[in-house]
Amino acid sequence: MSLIFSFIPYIKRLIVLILILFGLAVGFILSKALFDLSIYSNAVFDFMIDKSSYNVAYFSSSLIGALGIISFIGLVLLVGSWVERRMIAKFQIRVGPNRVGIFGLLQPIADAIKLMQKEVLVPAVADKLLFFIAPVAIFIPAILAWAPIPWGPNMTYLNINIGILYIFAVSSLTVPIIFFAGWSSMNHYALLGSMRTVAMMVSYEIPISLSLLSVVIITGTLNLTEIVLWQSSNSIWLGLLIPFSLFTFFFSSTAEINRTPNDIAEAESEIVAGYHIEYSGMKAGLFMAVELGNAVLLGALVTSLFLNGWFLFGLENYIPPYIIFIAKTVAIYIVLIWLRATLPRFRLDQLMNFAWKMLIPVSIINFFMIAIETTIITNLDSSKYIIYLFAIINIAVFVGLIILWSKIFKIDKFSPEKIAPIFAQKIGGIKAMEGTKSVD
Amino acid sequence: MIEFSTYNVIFFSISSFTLISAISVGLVNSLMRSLFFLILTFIGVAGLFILLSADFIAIAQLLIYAGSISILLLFAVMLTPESSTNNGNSKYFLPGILIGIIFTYLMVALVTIFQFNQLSGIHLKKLDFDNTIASIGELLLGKYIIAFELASILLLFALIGAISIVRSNESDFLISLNNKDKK
Amino acid sequence: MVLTNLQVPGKELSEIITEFSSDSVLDFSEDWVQIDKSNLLKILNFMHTNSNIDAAQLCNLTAVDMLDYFEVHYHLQSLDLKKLYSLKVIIDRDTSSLPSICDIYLGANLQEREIFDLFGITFTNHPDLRRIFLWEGFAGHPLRKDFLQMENVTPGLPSFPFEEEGKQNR
Amino acid sequence: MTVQENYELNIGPQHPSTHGVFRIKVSMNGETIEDLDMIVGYLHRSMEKLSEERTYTQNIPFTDRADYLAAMSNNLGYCLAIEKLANVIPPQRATVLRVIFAELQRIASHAMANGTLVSDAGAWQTPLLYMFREREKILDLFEMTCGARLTTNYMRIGGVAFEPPAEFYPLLNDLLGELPDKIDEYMDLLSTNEIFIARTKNVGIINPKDAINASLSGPALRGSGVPWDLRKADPYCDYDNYDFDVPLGLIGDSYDRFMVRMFEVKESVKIIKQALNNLPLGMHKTQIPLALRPEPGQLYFRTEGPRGELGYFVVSDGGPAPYRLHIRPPSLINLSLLKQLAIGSSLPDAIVTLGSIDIVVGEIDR
Repeated sequence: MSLIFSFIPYIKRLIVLILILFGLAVGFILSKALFDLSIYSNAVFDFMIDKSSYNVAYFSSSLIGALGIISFIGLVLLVGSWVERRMIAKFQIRVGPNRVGIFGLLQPIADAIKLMQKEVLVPAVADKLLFFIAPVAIFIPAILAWAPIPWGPNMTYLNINIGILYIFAVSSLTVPIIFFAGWSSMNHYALLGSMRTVAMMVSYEIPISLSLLSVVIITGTLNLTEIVLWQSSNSIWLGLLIPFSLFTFFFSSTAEINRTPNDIAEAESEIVAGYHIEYSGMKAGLFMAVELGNAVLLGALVTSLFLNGWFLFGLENYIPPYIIFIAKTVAIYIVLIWLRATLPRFRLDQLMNFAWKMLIPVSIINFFMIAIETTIITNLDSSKYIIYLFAIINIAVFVGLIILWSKIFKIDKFSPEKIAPIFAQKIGGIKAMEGTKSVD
Repeated sequence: MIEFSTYNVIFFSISSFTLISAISVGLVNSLMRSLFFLILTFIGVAGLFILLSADFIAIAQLLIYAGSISILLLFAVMLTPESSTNNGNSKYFLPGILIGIIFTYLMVALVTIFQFNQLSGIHLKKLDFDNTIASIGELLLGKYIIAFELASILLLFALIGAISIVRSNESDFLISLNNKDKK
Repeated sequence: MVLTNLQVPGKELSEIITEFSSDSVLDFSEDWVQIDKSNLLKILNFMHTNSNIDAAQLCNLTAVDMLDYFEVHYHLQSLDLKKLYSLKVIIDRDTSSLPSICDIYLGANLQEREIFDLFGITFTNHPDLRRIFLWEGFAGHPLRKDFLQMENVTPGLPSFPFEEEGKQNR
Repeated sequence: MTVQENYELNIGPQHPSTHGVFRIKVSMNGETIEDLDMIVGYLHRSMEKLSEERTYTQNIPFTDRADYLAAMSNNLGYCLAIEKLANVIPPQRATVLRVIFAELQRIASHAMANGTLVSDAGAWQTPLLYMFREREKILDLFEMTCGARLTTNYMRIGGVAFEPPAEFYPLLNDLLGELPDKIDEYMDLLSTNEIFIARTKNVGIINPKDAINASLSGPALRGSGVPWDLRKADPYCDYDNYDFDVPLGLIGDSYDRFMVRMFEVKESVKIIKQALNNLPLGMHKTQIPLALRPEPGQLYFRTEGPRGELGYFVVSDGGPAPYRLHIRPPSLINLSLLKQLAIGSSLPDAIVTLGSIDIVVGEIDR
């Protein structure tokens, strides 16, 4: 009898195991049927074009794709905050949300219901129109930017030739919206937060565009699908070929989407919440949701630009490619959570210095190197091994440039012995200090 | 008579959106709000470009005007004293109206003089650029290379000029500081 | 009668001070020295600068209401010599003003503000003499012994501080 | 013509980084602080006035509530002051127990201080919760001994209130065994973290002369490199019998104050180990008269609290209640230099400086 009771703590884990096995089995059965989701949209299109005009068919089939993407974003917003809170709880030696539903999975829904029930306070001096519009409008670029993401071989919703430019243009619309959110609150904290956001976003768009330029020049296209296909045809991940671009893009994007260590726009210990300090209830919830959605969007972008999209060493032939894509995206998201749980925050001037004095010049050098390499690659017939060589060269140059820059700006690593406290030999004031002082 | 097609519905909704926001730019009292409507106008214009199958220009419009120029204007407004107060009683009201009338006249004249049939979206679509951005790139770095290079040199000079203006002020400032220290 | 380890006996300290300024020590006991109010700044400056006394730090500054008069206690310490000096100044209840020692000891700033707030002793030449714990306009000074017997004053908050009449809703 | 206007920002009374109801009104030019005004008193309970109406023993709970993060140290300082005034000599066992609890409280308080400092620097609560892991164990020990975690009310005039239970000692030994490793873990996480160093190094530098002149004490003074610790300079509770070192900062910046606290925790562990080895048998409390009436007189008695010189100025008129009881609040007096430090620095730096000084609002306002 006691044997049975001793198993009780493990029942939860057993359930998880069973669920995972069950999911795998169902996934295996469904993977054939759900291998390529685009066929369903095409089927709708074929069905509708018989019944009605081209426009109606086009509209209804594209609606299905859009609904698919929006429902994925909705799922991300529901599960993402749970994942983040549970993960951070694990980092912080606590349990995390575990009361609502099994493993607290329903916690985001409970949060949303609580936020919706809360009274939405509007400051008396606020600019009511802009204050109302900002949290709604900030959702638009966050959702629009998902359109050209390539989920699988035929699963790009908006397969346009200017995919990167499109994402870049749409996401740049966030800046004025955040500014309006901060300005219309008529709160000094909010204004400070929005000014910080604008200053940082304006600065960090340059390294982002330089790093994306390296990607574009080496692949010769702005189309995200073709970038993914270029990586698989040359059998290298761009993240390995141009590591500095990956680093620049990732780091700068954390600044753009206000994630630690660059979350100075809403630094809770300094300016409390930054631009959305005056928002309450679901309006604040919308800002938080967009922040979370942007983090996952960053994961998707890094995946398709640098991590070879839906390809994973031939595994994409056996399991649905979009599953691989989502897995990679979630991996990047988890890296973001890891950073958030670990690192303190930079100061504004440190971040600005880093962008202008380190990232931009090094990105330009990196860009020129990649331009030279691209000309060599395009003029050679068998470019496969030369690309591997370039990957090694690029990594070496990446490390070398960082060392060079730290020498130029005299950033020497603080050695722990040099900054550890000393111990007093004698107790007293200034006179006793002279006895113990052994540094500088 | 305008035919009722999907294209026209979309065109008229986007253009009315653009027009309404453009008119609101002048009508609202708060400078910030007019800036907000200006951004909406930029976005509407980008939509019109998309209808003209000019996707690159549409994106450039979004990127440069809605994304960047608007930030520049935001800073300009932030540096303007009393930016949030009533701007309806501006002394530039009459000149503004006059200039507006002149521009309206010019626009109407342009529209009536030119034959826009060949330049509308459907006709452009028939030309069928398979890859706009590639064609634009080839044109810029082929046929119009001199214009492109001249533009880039102009921008470079503008950049250097801006930096040098700032630097010269700063050096004056530093010199005055040094003199102060010497005294 | 009660001396802590480091405390300099009052007699010794009074001799040192008398040597510097003959008529400023008014009284002394085993553990404190009462000095003249008018010579306070001079004596503290001397104690601060003199290397044999080396009163580098002001530990504690507080006041006591003795019903007829106020006592203000200065506890100075020397870190190098490991000594604690206890000085005392007696001031009138009515005029109740003292020169501020902020120029000599930076740390006196907040403590003098506290005494001003809770006892109503004004410190002349203090850079920023305002109430610190209680709001401007609080009636009376709570650490005075007669605080609760004040006329026309009921302890407690009549209304929220800074709240103006009829301006509750902006 | 350019018009330059500073704008005002109210940091607090409700702000994550003021560690309580404490308000700083800053006048800012962009991100730079041009002027600063501290506004305290939101938590003012006038303990000093209240204590004049209560007997000496009844005043002990007030001291818990002054510095609610270091209740044991406050109890100890008050009880020692009254014992000195009333000539009560506590038994030897009580003295050693007091040392153990005061040092445990110092560890808990420093853990809280450093954790919140790192939170102020922007780490999303992870270091804070790591620090809390050890603090929780210490508070459990407190709870086991005296039933309360924060407001312990453990020390008595003439000893301590309760004998620790039997299961206290093995748990304490476990804690002492693992604490140095845990501190090394924090050091790995933080003291060599580039971002943390960038945020705290050279921020809020207090030079030693200013520190002494502005009456700073505790880790804020030692962070500036001034070797001053009342446990060594003016030993109470037989601290001169224990072997421990006084860590000193190098240049007096926020990082030094952080590191001084870290190393002080290690020293406290050493002290507790020695105290446990020398814990004598006997009574934990002497009998004192119910209505303690010390002879008329006055006394300024200070101990080294976690935040600095915790002094009690007691005036007795021979009655059962103190005629005047003044608590010297190290938190308040350590703030003397905040204005000079903050003006000219940026807002994040000022926040880190404030965090490194480590204030407790309950003690500031009393």
